[in-house]
Amino acid sequence: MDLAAKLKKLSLTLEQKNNYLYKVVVKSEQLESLLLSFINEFDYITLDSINCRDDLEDGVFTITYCLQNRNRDHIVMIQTSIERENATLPTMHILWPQAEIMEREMHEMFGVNFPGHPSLIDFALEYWNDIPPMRRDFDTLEYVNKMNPFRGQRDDALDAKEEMKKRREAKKAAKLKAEQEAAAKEAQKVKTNTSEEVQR
Amino acid sequence: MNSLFLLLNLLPIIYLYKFNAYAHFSVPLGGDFTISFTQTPLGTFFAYLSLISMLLVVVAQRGKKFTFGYYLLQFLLSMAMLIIVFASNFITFFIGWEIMTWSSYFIISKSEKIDTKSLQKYILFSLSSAFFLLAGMVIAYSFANSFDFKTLSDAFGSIPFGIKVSIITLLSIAFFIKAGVIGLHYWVLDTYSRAPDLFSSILSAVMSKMGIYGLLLLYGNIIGYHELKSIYGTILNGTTFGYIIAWVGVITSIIATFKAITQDEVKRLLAYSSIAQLGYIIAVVGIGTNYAVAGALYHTLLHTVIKLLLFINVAAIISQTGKSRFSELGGLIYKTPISFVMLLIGIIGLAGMPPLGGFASKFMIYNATIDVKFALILIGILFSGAASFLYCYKLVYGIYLGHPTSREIESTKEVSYSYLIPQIVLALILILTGAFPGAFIKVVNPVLKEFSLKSIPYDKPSIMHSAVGDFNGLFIMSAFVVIFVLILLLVLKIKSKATNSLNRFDISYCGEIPTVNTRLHYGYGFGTDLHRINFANQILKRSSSGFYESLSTQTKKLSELFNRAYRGNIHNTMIVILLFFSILFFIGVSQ
Amino acid sequence: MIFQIILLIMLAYSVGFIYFGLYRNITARIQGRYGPTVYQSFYDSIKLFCKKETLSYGWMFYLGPIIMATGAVLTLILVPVFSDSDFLRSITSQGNLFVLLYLMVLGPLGNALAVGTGGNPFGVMGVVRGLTRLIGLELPFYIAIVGLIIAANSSDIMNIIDIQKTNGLNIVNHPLLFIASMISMVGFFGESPFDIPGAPQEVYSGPRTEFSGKFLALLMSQGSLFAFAKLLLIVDLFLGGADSLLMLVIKTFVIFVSVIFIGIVYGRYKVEQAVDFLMRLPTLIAILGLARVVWFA
Amino acid sequence: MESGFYGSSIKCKLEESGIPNTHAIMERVVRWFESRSIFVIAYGTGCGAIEMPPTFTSRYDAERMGVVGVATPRQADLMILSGYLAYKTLRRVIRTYEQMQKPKYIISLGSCPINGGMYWDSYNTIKKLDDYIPIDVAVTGCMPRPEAIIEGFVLLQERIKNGEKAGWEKYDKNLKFYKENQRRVLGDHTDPSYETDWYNLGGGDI
Repeated sequence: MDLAAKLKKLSLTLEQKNNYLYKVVVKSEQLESLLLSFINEFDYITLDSINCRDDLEDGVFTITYCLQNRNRDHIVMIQTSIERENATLPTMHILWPQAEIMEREMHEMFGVNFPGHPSLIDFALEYWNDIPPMRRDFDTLEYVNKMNPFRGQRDDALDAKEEMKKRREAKKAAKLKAEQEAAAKEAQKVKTNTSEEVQR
Repeated sequence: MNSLFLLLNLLPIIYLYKFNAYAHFSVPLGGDFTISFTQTPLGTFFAYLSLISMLLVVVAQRGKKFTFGYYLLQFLLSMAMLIIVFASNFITFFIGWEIMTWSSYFIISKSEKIDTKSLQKYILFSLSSAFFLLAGMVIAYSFANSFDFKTLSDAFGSIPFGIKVSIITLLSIAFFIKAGVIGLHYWVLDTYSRAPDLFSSILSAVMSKMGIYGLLLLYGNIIGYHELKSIYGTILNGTTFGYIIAWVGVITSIIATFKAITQDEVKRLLAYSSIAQLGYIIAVVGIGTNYAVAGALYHTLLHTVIKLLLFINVAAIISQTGKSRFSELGGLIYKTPISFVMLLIGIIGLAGMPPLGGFASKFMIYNATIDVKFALILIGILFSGAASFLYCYKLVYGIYLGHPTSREIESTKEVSYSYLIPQIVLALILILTGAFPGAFIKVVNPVLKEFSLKSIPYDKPSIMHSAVGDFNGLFIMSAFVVIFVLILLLVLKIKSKATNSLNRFDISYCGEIPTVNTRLHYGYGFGTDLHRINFANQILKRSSSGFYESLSTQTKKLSELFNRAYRGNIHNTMIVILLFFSILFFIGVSQ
Repeated sequence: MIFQIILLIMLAYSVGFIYFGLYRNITARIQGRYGPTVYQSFYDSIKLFCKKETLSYGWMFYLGPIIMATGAVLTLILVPVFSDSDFLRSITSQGNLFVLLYLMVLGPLGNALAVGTGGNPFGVMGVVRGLTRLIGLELPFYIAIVGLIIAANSSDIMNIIDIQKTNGLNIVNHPLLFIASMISMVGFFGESPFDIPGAPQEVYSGPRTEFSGKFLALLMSQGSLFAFAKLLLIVDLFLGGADSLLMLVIKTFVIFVSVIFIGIVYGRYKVEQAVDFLMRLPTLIAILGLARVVWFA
Repeated sequence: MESGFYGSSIKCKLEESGIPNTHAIMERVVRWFESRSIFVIAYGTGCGAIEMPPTFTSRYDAERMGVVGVATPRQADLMILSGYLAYKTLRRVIRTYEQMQKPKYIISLGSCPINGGMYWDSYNTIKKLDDYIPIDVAVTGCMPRPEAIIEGFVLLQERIKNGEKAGWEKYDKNLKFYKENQRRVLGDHTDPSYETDWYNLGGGDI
C-alpha cells in the first residue's frame, strides 16, 4: 500500500501484523513529526488509544499510538520507547482532542509527563502520594496490605479442615446406623413370618 | 443645611393643612394670560403625595454630602409640582411643567454615573412632552378663547369632532410620555438607572405621577367622562375610549413586566417595574367609572409608597456596597437584616399580596374592569401580575438571599438610620393601608364628586366595598398573624431540634463541596428560561431603541439638508428666509 | 367558631392525607404494583416530625415553611365548605375570590424566600421554574375565574354557589371554563406533565432540596391542607358546593381522582414546553368559554 | 394488612413492658412510625446499582413497605451502598453520610463492602467498609437479588422497631476511631477539612 511507500521516504518500515493491523516503530525524537504527518498527510483522523507498557528490564516505557483513517479498514500502531525515569512525551491533545484524557490517565498511572498539557490533575486517584500504581516496581500486594489489611476471622469462627472431617465422620456414622436399622427390620420381618406359621 | 430644607419642605404641608377647599387666587399678566390657582380635591391629593414623598427623600438625604444647589433645585422641583397640581389654567400648568422639567434635568446632570446620551434622551423627551402639551392647549385656546380649565370644559361640547379628538390625543401623549407608556418609555430606563440614587425614587414615585395627574385632570375635570362617552360611544358596558386607553395600559404593563425580569441592573429592573405599575393605573384611568377612578388614585398612592421604599432601600445598598448588579450582590440578609425586612414588605406590596396594601388597590382595579365587563383587560392585568412575581423574587433574592458573590459583600454593615427611617415610615403606611383599605374611600369620594361620579359606599375603615363583593383587610391581616404565630409556636414546641448550619456553604451538593470558584448565586442565570418561551421571547427580542436610533439618524440627515441650503454666500440664505416668510404671509392671507 | 376552624383543619388534614395515600395506591395499581398503605403519607409526616435532627440556615429559613403553612390554612378557612349551613359563614364572607387567588401564591413565595436563604442553587432553580410555570398555569385558571365572576357578577364565592342553585351547575353552563381550570389544576397539584419544579432527577428535588425533618413534615402537611382547599374551591365554583359531609367527600374525591388520571399518564414537560402548551390550547378553550359568557349570555 | 399486624405487635409489646411508662410508650410509637417509613438515598457505588431499579419498581415493589427513594441526603433516613467503593467514592460517601439527618442507617450490598470481594488486591478499593462508616445491615451476595435486598429492609425495620443500637450512635460514640481510619486511607483530605476560608464564613444565627 502507498502508506509503506510514504514511510519509506521517512526511512521507516511498515510491518504487517495481520490483514488489518500494521505497525511502525519510531524513535522518540521522530514521534511528534511522524504523528503530525500521519494526521496531516496520511489523513489518519482517529486516535483509538494510547497504550503504555512498562519494560522494567530494558528500563523503558513502550508507548503505542493506535490510529485509524477515514475508511476504517485498518489500524496502524505507532510504537516508540522512552526512558523510565523522568519520562516525557509531547502532548497530542491539539491533534486529537480525545488524547487529552488518555494522556491524563497515563500521567497518573505511569508518571509520564506531558509538557504543555492543559489538565494534568488527578483523574481516578485523588491525592495519590505513592509511586504511580501501574509501574511494575510498585508492589500492589504490599501496598494493599499496608493500606487496608484483610478482615481477621471472627472469634466464633471454626477451623475448616476440622469441620470437614467432623462432617464426613458424622455422615459415615449416620449411614452405618441406617444400614443397621435396615438389617434389624429385616430380621423382625422374618421373625413375624415364622411366628405366624407357628400359629397356623 | 439638610434640616433647613426639611423645614422648607415641611412648611407647605402645614400650610396645606389649613387650606380650605376650592380656594382660588390669581395674578393677571394682561390679556388672557393669568397665573391662577384653585385647590381641587384631586390637586390636594397629589400635592400631599408629592410633598410627603419629597420630605421623606430629604430625610433620607440627611448626613450625605449634597450641595446647597442640589437641595435648592430639589425644593424648586417640589414647588413646581405644587404649581402643576393647583394650576387652574393651562398657562400656569405649562409653566409648572417647564420648571419641573428643567430643575429635574439639572439635578440629573449632577449625577456621576450620567452620560451625555441619556441626558439628551431625558431632555428631548421631556421637551417633546411639553410641546405636545403646548400644541394641545393652543388648539384648545383657538376654539375656546380661554386657557382656563373651567371655561374650556364648558365650551368643549361645541368644538368640532376632529378637533376634540386631536386635542385629547395631543394632551394624552404629553402625559403618556411622563408616565412612560411603552413606546414612549425610551428615556425612562437610562434616566432612572443613571440618576442620583435617591433622586431616582423621586423620578419614579412622584414625577411620573404628574403624568397620571394630567390624565385624570384632562379626562375627569376638563373634558369629563360623560363627554368622552358621547364622543367615542360605548363598548361592552364601558366607553370605547376607556377600552382603547385600557389596552394601552395593559400592553404597557405586560411588556414592561417581561422586560423587567431579564434585567441585571437593580435600578433598571425597578424602572421597568414602575412602568408596568403605571400601566395598571393608565388601564383604569380611561374607563372612568367611580371604581376605576378610585382604583387609579389608590394605586397611585400605593405605587408611590412602594417605589419610594424600594428605591431608597436599593440606594442604601448601593451606597453601602458600591455594587448595583444582581450578579455582583447577594447574601446580604444576615448582614443588613432591617433593610431585608423593609424590602420584603416592599415587594409583598409590589406583588399585591393580600395582607398588605398593594392588594387593596389592585382589587379596586379588578373591580373597575369587571364592572364594565372588560374581561380581557382584567386577564391582561392578572397575567402581568402573575409574571411580576418573578421580578419581585429576583429583587429580593438577587440582593439579599443566596450566597455572597464576592469578598467585599461579606464585610457589609447595616445601612445608616437616615436611610432606614423613611423606609420604616413607608412600611407602616403599607401595613396600615393593608389593615384599613376602606379608609381611603373617604379620600376618594370628594374627587368623585368633583368628577360628578357617584360616590362609593363606606361604613367601616377595615372593609373595602366594591361592585362585585367586598373584603375585610383587618380580618385577613389579623387572621394571618394569629395563624402564623400559632404555627410558629407549634413548630418551636416540636421535639426535633433545628440545629443551625455552621456555614451556608454546607449545602447538599451531590457529595461534592463547593469551593470559592463555584458559582452558587443564581443571580447569574435568572430569567434565562424566558428566552425559550415563545411568547416571552417575542417580547424580549424586540426593543424601541432601534426605532429611535434610526429616527435620530434621519433627523441628522435632514439637518444636513438644511445646512446645505445655508452654506455658501449670504444671498441664498436671504432667499430661503424670504421664501419662508412669504409662505407664512400667504397662509395668513388665505385664512 | 374556633372549634369549627379546628374541626375543619382536622378534617382537611386527615382527608388530605388519605387522598394522598389513595393517590399513591392508585398510581401503584396503574403501574402494576401493590402500593403502600393508605396511611403511608401520614406515617411519613409523623416520622419526619420526630426526626432527631433538623438542619436550618437561619431565621428566614426557619420561617419560610411556616409562612407557607399559614397561607394554606388561611386559604382553607376562607373557602366556603358547605353550601347551605352557616358553617364558618362569618369568616368566609370576609374574603372573596381575588383574595383567594393571591393567597394561593403567598405561601409558595414565602417558602421561596427560605429556599433562597438555604442558598442551594438547585432549590432556587426549582423556585424560578415554578414561578415561570406559574405564568402559564395561572392564565387559563384566571380566565376561567374571571368568566365565572362576570357570569355571576360577583366575586363572592357564596353568591356563585347560590346562583348555581337557581340556574344549574357551572360545570353544565360553562363546560369550557371547567375544562380549562381542570388543566390548570393538574399543574397546581404538581402532577405530570407540569411537575418540573420539584423534579428529583432534573433539579435535585427542587425547592425541597435543603428541607429536612420537621420543615419537610410541615411542607407535606400544608400540602395536604392546601390540596383540600383547592378541591373545595373547584367544587364550590363548578359543582355548586356540597350540602353534606358525604357529598363534600364524594365531590372532592371525584375531582381529585380525575386530576390524578389526567396527570398520571403523561411524561414531564420542560418548563418552556409547559408554558407554551398552556398558552395555546387551554387558553384558547378558556377564551372561548369567556366569550360565551361575555357576549352570548 | 401490615398495619394490623404491626399494631397488634405494638400492643403485646406494651403489655410485656409492665408498668405503663408513657415516655417509653411514646418512644416505641415513634420507633414504629420510623420503621414504617424509610426514605432511601440509593448510592450506586458499584455494579450493585443495577439491582436497585427492580427493587423499587413494579416487579419487587419496595414502596409497599414504606421504603421510598428520595433525591437528597437531607431527607434520607437510609443510604444504600451498592458494591465496591474506590477511595474517591468513599470520600463522597462519607460526605453524603454526614449530611444525612439523624436517625440514619446504611445498608451495604454485595461482598465487596464486607471483605473486598473480587477486588481484594486492588490498590484503589477499600476492603472493610465498616472501618470507615458504620453499616447497619450488610446484604451479602454477588450481587444480591432484590429479594435479598428486601430481606435487608425487613431486618432493618425490625431493628428500628426493637430500638437496637443503630450505626449512627456508634459513629457518634467512637468518631475518633472512624475519623482516623478515614484519614489513613484518604490522607488528610477527609471531610470536613476541605479548607477554604469560605468554609468558616458562618450563616445567620437565630
